[in-house]
Amino acid sequence: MTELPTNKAPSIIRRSSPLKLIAENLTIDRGGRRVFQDLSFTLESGTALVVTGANGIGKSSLLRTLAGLVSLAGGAMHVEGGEDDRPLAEYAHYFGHQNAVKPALTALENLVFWQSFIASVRIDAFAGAAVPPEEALATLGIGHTAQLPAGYLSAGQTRRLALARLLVTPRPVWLMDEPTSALDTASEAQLLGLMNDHLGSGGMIVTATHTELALSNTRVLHLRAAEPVRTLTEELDA
Amino acid sequence: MSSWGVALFNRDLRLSVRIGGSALVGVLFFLAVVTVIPFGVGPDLNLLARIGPAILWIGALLATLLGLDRLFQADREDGTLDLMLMAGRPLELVVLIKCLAHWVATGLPLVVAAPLLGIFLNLDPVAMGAVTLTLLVGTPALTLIGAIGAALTVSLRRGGLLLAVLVIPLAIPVLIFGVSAADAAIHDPVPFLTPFLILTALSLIAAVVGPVAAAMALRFSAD
Amino acid sequence: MDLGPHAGFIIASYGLCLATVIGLIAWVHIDKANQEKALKELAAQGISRARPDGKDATPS
Amino acid sequence: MAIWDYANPTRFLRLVQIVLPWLTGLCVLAFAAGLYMSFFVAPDDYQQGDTVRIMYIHVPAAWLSMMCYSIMAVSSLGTLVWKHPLADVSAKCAAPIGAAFTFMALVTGSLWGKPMWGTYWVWDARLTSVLVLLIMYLGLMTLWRTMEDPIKAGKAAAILTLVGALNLPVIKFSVDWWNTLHQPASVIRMDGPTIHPDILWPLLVMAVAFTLLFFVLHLMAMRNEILRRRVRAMRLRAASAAQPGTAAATAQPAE
Repeated sequence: MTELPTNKAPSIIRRSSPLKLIAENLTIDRGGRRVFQDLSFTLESGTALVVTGANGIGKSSLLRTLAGLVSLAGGAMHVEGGEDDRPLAEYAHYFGHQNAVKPALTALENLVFWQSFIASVRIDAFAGAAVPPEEALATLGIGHTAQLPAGYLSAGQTRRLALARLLVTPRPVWLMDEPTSALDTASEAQLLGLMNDHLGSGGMIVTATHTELALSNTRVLHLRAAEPVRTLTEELDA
Repeated sequence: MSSWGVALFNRDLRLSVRIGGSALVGVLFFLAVVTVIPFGVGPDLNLLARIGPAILWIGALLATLLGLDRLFQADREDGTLDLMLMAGRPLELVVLIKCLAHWVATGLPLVVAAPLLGIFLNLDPVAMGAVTLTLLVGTPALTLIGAIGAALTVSLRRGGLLLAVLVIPLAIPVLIFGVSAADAAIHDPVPFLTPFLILTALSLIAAVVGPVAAAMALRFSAD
Repeated sequence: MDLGPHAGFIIASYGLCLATVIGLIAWVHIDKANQEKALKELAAQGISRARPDGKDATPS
Repeated sequence: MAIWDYANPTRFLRLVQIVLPWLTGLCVLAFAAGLYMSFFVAPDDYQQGDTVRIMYIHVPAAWLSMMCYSIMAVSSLGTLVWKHPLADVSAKCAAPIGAAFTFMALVTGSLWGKPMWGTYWVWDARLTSVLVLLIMYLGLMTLWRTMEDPIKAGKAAAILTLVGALNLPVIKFSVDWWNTLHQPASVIRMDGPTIHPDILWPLLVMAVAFTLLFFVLHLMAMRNEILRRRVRAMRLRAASAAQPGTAAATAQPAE
């Protein structure tokens, strides 16, 4: 008679369902103006959602809403398959137009701070792991700048430093607003590689972009002005 | 406090020390205010000794207000505040730690400078000690109350002056008990301990109300 | 009627209060006229007040 | 609940339309009666002579300066906790009116004090608290004016109003304490049950008149504010309509 694998029993019970980002009937108003209303989508683990549409249509607002920075006028959003009472914002990294890099601190100090400050998400369904700060800088090709005050970095280097933040703390959802801005072609390819890795480890990406991104598994969300109220009009698989 | 709190505290302290030496500017401003007063009221040493604690307190209040407008604004301008809001840390504690770091960088130097400036104002050693002690207990309250104003005006391009207008009425009780306690130590109409304990209580209340209100204001400002 | 030796103070008090109240009333009326004028101009430009979805546009 | 029925601005405006004429009429009547009583019915004070007549506007103004702040504090709770859509309109409109009444209380207090105490101003606990109150009203009004977006401004002002409401008793207490420390009570106090009915009745009628005046002005100011927001919303819509969705490169700043 063999021993029962008692120590494994809990892990069987704990096996969680795959991650899923669910947004239902999102409606937001900014400055007394309705930006969009009743926008719904679901995003499965390992998928990227590319948000397209004209300038000023509300792409940035959508990302900021998902990041919990804009209050909802209606609707709800949550992550399924994680801890229950955790808001979406705490599952997510927000990579926006601003880099949140302090010029007076060295590149490494910037990164180390974010690593310890941002709470990481450890759930079974997401395999992303924390990359040590030095390694993250090296991966992005700015390892040599680690001890330099970030104020000496070029725009592209600063952007990459900001990107390194997403690697040092594992979080399953990446919200990326124009991620390729200020990056040259080589860095853009590297960024795509990182994004694909993230998808590969079970993460999700919501990105607003003008350029075509060669991501492995994408869906497109096209925001279009429906006169005069702007709403989501179509949702396509790419 | 866990490691993230320490990391935040260290970062904020490092930033204030490295950027323009804000501690130094605050102390210089304090010195300037204290130097100007005798020109206004005349060089009568007895009068100066009598109003000395009040001058030091008002100087400290103004110097504190001066540095407060950047408390959250710098973080908002470069997007740091957005990330702090979604970091999964209690925002009230984040505000409290930022205030603490700000106080260590700008308030504590004022407290240290106070005895030296007391010499200019003809304060005797007891008075000097009393003023320094009340400043040590009272200036954190100024920073914490000021944090509310800083959070409310965080989105305004030139919020510094408005911040002062909003915060000064709230800071009146701290000023009253700070100066009263210092006065009580010099010529005692009342025992020193009564106003001093009330001052301590005000600081503790500010440590609760300030971060709660400021955190609420910061959440709204992200919108 | 005779207001005694301090008539000046009494009249000044009532006068200042009256002036303040008149000021408030004037403010309210001028403000109203301004807003209504702006509304009229906007309506003349053909901008409707209600939203197509029937919801009211004012404070949300 | 009744308050929620009037969450809709249009319905609220209709209510104002109906209530306002009646309220205005009552207010005028109350003022006529109050002023008549305070000048022709109320007797001179044996000590203060005719200057006691200043009391009939001073005390109601002081009472309203407090009531107005209380209304703002409740409205602020309405903004932050119950999220009532008209709460911040109410708070915003109460501020200038409250400031005006506070100003009246201060001015009449000074003018009353000069013949009575021989000085326009004493650093008495009450006067000082009212002065601080005035500064707070003005600060709040500035905050509202400086912020572009009325909804954001409303939330910020609501927080400040509530902190101020917590702070006012502390200020009163500390100024009281400070006052007894610096100058032992020498000020004539006109309070408590010693007030004679001949004085009390005109005072009460005037208080009612002032309160009615406040509500009339408040409702009118709220109506204006609703119209102002309507204008703002329409202008925003006008701007976005003039800009076809595809061509614009500006519309939404990424803040």
